[in-house]
Amino acid sequence: MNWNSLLPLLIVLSALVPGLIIFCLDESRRTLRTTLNICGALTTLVLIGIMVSGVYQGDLVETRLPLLPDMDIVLHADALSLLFVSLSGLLWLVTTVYAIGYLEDSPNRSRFFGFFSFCVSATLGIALAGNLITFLIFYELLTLTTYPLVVHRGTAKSLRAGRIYLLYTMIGGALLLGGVVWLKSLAGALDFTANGMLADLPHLERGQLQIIFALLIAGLGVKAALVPLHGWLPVAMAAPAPVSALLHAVAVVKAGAFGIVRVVYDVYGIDFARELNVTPVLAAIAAVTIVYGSLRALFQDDLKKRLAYSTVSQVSYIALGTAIAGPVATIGGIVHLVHQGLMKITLFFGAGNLAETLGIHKVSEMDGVGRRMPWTMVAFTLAALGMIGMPPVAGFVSKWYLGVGAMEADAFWVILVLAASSLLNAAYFLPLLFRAWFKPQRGTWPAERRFGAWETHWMLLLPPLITMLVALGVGVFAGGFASPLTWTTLIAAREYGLGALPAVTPGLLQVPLLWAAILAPLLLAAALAFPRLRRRCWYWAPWTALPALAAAVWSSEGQNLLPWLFFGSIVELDSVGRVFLLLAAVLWLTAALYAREYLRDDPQKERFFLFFLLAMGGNFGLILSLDAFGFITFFTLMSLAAYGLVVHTGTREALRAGKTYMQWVIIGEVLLFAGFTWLAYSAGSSEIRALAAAPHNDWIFGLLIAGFGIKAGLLSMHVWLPRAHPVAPIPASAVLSGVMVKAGLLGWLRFMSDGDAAAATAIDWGTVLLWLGLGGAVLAVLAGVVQRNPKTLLAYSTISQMGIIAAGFGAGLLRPELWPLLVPALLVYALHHGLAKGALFFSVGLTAQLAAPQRRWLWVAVALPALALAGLPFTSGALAKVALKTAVADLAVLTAVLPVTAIGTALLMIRFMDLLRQGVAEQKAPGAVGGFLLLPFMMLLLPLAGAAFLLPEAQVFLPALTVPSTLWTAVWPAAVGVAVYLVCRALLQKTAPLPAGDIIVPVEAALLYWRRWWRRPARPAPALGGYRQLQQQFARLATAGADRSDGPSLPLQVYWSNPGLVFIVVLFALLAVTFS
Amino acid sequence: MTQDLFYSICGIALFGIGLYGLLIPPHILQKILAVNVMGTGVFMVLIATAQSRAPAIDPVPHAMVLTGIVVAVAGTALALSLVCRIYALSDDTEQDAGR
Amino acid sequence: MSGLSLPALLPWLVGLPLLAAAASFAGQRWVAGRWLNAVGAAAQLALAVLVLWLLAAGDSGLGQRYTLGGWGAPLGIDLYIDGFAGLMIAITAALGFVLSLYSCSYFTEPDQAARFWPLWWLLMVALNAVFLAADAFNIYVTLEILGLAAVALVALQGGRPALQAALRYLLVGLLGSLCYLLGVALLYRAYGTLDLAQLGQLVHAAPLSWAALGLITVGLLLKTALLPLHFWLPPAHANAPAPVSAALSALVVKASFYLLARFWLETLSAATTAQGLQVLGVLGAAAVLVGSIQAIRAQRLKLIVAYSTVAQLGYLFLLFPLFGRPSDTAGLGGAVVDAVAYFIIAHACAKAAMFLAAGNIQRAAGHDDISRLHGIARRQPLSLFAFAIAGASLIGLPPSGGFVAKWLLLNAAIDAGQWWWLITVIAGGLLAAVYVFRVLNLAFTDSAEQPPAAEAQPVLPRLLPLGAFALAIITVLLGFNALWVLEVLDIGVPPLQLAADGEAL
Amino acid sequence: MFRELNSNAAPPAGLRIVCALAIVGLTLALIAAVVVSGPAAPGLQAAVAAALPHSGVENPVTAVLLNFRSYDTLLEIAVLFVVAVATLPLRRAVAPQRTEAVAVEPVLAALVKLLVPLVVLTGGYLLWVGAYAPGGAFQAGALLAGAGVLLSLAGGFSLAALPARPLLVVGLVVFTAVAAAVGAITGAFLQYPVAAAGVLILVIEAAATVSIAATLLLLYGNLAEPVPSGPLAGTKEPAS
Repeated sequence: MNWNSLLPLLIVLSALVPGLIIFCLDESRRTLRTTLNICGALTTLVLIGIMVSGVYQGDLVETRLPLLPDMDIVLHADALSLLFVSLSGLLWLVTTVYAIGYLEDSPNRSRFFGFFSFCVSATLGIALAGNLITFLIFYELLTLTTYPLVVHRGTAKSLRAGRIYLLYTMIGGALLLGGVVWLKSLAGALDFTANGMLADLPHLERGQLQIIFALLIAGLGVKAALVPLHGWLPVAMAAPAPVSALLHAVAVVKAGAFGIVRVVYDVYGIDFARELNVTPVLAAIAAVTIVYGSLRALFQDDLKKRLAYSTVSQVSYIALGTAIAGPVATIGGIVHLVHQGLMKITLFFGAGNLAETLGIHKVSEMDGVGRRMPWTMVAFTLAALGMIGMPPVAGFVSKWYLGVGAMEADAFWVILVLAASSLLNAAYFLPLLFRAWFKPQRGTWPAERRFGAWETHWMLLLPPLITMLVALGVGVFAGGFASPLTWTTLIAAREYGLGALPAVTPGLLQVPLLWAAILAPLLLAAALAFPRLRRRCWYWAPWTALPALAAAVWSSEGQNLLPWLFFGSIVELDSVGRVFLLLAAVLWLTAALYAREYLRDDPQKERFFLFFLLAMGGNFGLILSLDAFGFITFFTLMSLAAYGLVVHTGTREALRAGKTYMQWVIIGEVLLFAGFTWLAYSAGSSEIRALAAAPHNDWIFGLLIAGFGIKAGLLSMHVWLPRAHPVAPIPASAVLSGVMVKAGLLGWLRFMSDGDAAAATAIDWGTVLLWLGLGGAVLAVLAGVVQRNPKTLLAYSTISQMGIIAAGFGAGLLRPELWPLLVPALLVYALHHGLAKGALFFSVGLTAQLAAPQRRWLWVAVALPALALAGLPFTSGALAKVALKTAVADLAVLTAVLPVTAIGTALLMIRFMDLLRQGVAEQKAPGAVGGFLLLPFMMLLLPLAGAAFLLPEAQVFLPALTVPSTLWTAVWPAAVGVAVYLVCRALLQKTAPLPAGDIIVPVEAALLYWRRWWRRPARPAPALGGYRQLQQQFARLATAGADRSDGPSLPLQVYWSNPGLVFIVVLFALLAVTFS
Repeated sequence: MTQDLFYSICGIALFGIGLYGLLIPPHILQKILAVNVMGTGVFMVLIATAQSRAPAIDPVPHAMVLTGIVVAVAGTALALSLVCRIYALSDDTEQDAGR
Repeated sequence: MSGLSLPALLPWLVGLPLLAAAASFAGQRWVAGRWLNAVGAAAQLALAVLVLWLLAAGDSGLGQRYTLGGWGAPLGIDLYIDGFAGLMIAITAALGFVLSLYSCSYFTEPDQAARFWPLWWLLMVALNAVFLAADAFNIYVTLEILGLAAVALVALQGGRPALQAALRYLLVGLLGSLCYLLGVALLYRAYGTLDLAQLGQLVHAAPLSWAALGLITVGLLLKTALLPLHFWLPPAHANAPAPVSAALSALVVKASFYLLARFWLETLSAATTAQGLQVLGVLGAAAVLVGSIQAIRAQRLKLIVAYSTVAQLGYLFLLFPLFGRPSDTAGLGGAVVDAVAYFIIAHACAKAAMFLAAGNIQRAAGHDDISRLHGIARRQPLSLFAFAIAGASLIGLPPSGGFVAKWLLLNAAIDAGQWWWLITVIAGGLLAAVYVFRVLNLAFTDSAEQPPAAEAQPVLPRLLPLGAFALAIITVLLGFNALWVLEVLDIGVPPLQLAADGEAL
Repeated sequence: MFRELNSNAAPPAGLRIVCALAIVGLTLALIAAVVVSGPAAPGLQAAVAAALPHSGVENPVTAVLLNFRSYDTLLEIAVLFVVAVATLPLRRAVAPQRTEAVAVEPVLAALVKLLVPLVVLTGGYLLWVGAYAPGGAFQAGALLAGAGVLLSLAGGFSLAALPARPLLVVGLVVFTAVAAAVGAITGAFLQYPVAAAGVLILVIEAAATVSIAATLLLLYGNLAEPVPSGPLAGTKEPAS
């Protein structure tokens, strides 16, 4: 028995032996028990390490013990088993530390830790199983050893949970046994072979194999919590936290999923399974589970139950990944095995900490817990974001691969499922985070316990942090050497017999200044997190924008390639990027300076600057990164951070606006995610230039236009903008309108400006965009004029200007040959609008702040950006309008509408100045501080005037500026605008202002009405008697289930009381799509 | 109808009667007696078989019967002793009246 | 072979315990006499192992025959041993040894011990005699000893329920024996010989053979307590002292099943009908289900274990429908017999461990009513752990012998193409899980009310839980290497016949 | 007296009739089987006759019982031994309540003095004649037991006084010892050397008679003697 054949057995025993010893210890021997536990876990990890290195050198590591004449117990270490073994080993160590802390002084701990190590040895056995019989043996052993853990507390509730758990798992085990015996009698030895061993057995009869497959999957499905068999999971929450963490993240649930992977790949073989057409059924069940699990999680008030249902849905990703036949989807499925484990165990540790230190069990009790236990909640938040699929945490990676894999197997409905589940995940995770961070603490904690300096016992705090860091690291360094992703690609290559991996290219850093620009604000934001540094470093916020400014002005072209970051991140400055970076740098700098003065005495200023800096970092990253993963990561970072700015003031109005903003951000994220995965499949790589060049079909165009349209405030998707911008503090609104909105344009330019890419589309997206843009431009003016609040007016003005830019972009799509002239025009226009809008927002702030005497000559200062925006000659506005006009000269419809928009803008500007004059803007006590606000305002005017002209792109349009005809075309719209305003000024004063967010208001009203109708008291209607009871029963269920507080109830989270109803609707939708 | 056939039939009939006596009547003593009746029934069949070749008697069935009788006695003795002990336990309340 | 010839040892298998019985009965005065019995049991075990080793070492692969008194088959009585019998003797000796050790510290009062040991040895005599028997009438006498000794042991503790159960057991035993005797009488009338091997050749399908087969079957079914005739077993096994009920469930009921198997599949196989085999199978399946359900509903711990015996016996009867060998060959061989034999061994160890554990719990708590046994885990942790492991084997969970047996049975069922037995076996496993875990919950319920005062609890001698735990460990070990056991089982199947019907050894 | 022992009253009439019919049917079937099967097979008398000269006894039944199928007889004695052990405690635990003062009927006393010796004599004769004509250990044992019963009835003799233990076990021990010794000599267990067969059989029969008599007396003593009051001494009453 040489070393290699002994190693797997040693690993399984290294978990078993401490268990046996611990059983014999009596309760008082705490130290001995703890040391035994810890060193047991460590030895296992060391052995796993040795085995991994062994396998890497390619020698066979296998233990074979004879059991019956033609059947023996095989423990074999291949790539797949190594992945699961190392996951189990790591998480066991962490969970042991956590369990020791958690069960500090509870009774019969020897029994607990004894069974705990048995359970892990069973999991290791499952991971290392070399054939189906060994797998079955350890699978049943797992049931036996986890039962005592579930009923550990001995209360009636946990006993009931134990009974139900046993009922399910026993039946599962019996089905599996039946299947395995039947298969063995048909196919003889059941050793796992690379791409399935049933494929090459000729005489097997299909019908039987399908029934056997059904039996096996049903048996495994119980533990993998597929829909009809998932009942035990939420009930098993009665177990103590380390057990539910172990059960959900590592042992039981993963064993089921791992089993499905083994059966589909190593027993049946993926193509044979597809030939038997059993995998589509599995995929359907997995999809149904994903959606159903998320739906049920929506209505759970108990925190651990919500996490349990989330597990039910997340584990089915693995099943879905395996069922969609394709190497990329396999990678997605298997890597999710690791990622979900890491993220979910962090969530459970967090839940356990809340329960143990503050006695919180309900979601409704979680208000303000972020302040009381910051570090635990940070870990919880990151893990939750990972579960939703937000980059850069691990969850995104697996969802990305699943999406691309689905495209590869042209199963479009999978994208629908992924999108739906991401939305639902957001729907049930974000309220938690909102409560923890943004809601004040209500009353005292149910059962608070103090643990000295730290927020909780160090053994309870350390594990979640470790697992969170690993989850983050696995996501961020996904392309890295030892990351699970690379490992899984190795597995998939083995399963599909593909060629070797793409060679890992070395990293090169041509322009380090670019990374400096991105990292400066992020590092300062990180510094803000530490209380001691917080008081001093918010003051340096503005200087973090300097590297970006320097990069925009002086840095040369060049590419920074980091293969180990994300999927191989590329940070590069190209011509388009330079203009955006210049605009962003200037605006962020001035806004930061302005904010420093504006919020000098605001108590929450550190929190504001935290979000401000994160948004700034996100914005710079977004502009500079040229790889899809990086682009989405920074895009999401900017969007989420902006939420913090929107709800900064904390008024009801701000919170409502924030809710709407977050809903639309999430929808935008999901649309972009779908578009990108589709694009990535057709492009074959995640590098943006390749994506841009790849053929775009209708779906891709639609998704990208909508995704970026939400950010750019395109008509029908602009509703959040007029609500969010006004409520934010002045500097934030300036940045929101000036720069963040431009991200949408940047997205369009990056992904869709390639002419021949649009060849494969049936719909003429150019005209769609053109008309949406123009429509937006005109309607926004009408809505803006009637506004009372100047900031809302400016928001509508932004929508109108962005409408014009969108129309311009639409023109480019219509006539690709216009691009060389059109891109510079759009860039100039964007720069001009950004700077002007920023200045206007500052001016609103100034009028409120400045003392009466200084206000007089302020009008001169305010007039300049307003007139520039209106397009008066010799201003940047004129230059921008001329550039756009010359670029789209031969498009009749556009040249006709442009002057109308010019009139509209002029009208808006006059109205704005009139509102300012009436001093309607909110009155702040004019203090001496006003002077310092002036400085950033002045700094903004200079580039507004000069920069527009100095731009290289603008040089080509300069001569056209001085031609008399352009002078006239610039003047008359302004004059007409002024005239129209003077005429109908009286009318405007009287009309009531249109509520912000215009078209969304009726939709929300409809939803509110429908909700009230749904829960109105029952009237005795004999005909509908049955239906009425049913509906009333739903109502009772809803009030009991959903929490009543005014948390940000997303319109999506309409209180349909019975998930079943929704579930059926979704089910039909899915089925319809599948079979269409 | 040879002699041994007749006795065999009688034996089997006795066996049946004993069986009835064992299964139906509730009283324990009747059951024990019935067992003995069944025993004799079987022994009669054996004896009949031994006599089947009239003049030459087959000693083996006889030996079997002898052994059978001893075993039957043993069984009945054990049954009766059990019955006595049960009676002793169940009746100890009004024991003082009796002897 | 070494100087010792195997056949020479066979009579000693019966003679040794007989002498031990006499010695233990005579020598009750000595205080330490009890431990001598343990030594005797060790000697018995050594003898059985030696016999088994010689049997396995024997290259002929055929059963060994020993003529008592030198008179040969029809006249005299022979002793015959093959793989199946050898294994049964080995398991009897092994369990006998462990249970003897257990009994040494279980029966402390001199009077009870005085009566227990001789009866215990006579039980051993009877068991060995049954497994070695090759003569029809001899089987009657051995069955009788077995029955009477068992009844005497059940009645040992003299409680009213125990005595009534013993009486009912005795009556059933006598009825069974008499039916069997009548069957033998009819056979003797029809074929004129009592030796099983010769009967095997002579028997042909005739009304008398069917009558004899029917009577013998009813007789043995009564003793094996198959479903309709099982009413006597639960009270008898539940009220007997722990080591006795362990021996009863593990060995005594198996002996009559062993005989039934010998008659149906070997001696009178010519007279058997396919429908008869199926009926036995169906009764077995019914026994599994009904037994388990009654076990689930039982309130007393030992009653649960007793009903579980009724259920597990049902599995054994699946041997008959699955036994696919043509009826003319002698010797019990083939995959099905391996499975059932392994099941007997696994069940014997597991059930013995369970009864000992139940006995410990009853003695520690003073009663065995489940609803009042809450805090037991703290007082008898090792016993409850043994009960858990044994329960796992009954359910058929992997690390145990039960799993291997269940696996072999399922395999045999599928090979025989009768897949419906598959459902019975799996359903039986699930039902077993219900009543096993119903008991195991005791370990986790922290009794709300105060456990009875310390002094009221008798402190059990160390040996009692250890005995139960030892048997449980044997069950688990059986789960790991089944190869050796299966090889021994194949001895006795004459290779020449095998070659003829192409059966894989 | 024993009616309350079986609480279950007689089963309902319907069941009794059905059961009766079933039993009648079974009996008739057996009878038919026997009738149909015609004459019995020849049986073993020829073999016994052939082997009788070597058995050491003339009476074929005794030859079969004690030589050809001696193993059965050995087990038979074991059966008796089982029952003896099973009913043992009552005798030891019972304090001999019968005091000498009980008046002994004069007629019975005289009869006993006359009969007992005769009975013992006939028992011995029966034992010896077993080798040549029907008789043997069991019949002799029964007679001796009868004598014992007579004595106990007459009151002059208390069964408790009997040295039960050695008497009960002597039959079994002697039989096994002889069998083993013979096995060592002739190579097969229970195979008597032809010459000494008769003597050995007689020795075995004698020992058996003693044991049988003791056992039967014990059984009678157990049933006849007054049953002790209260739970049996020495039996630990598990609270059921």
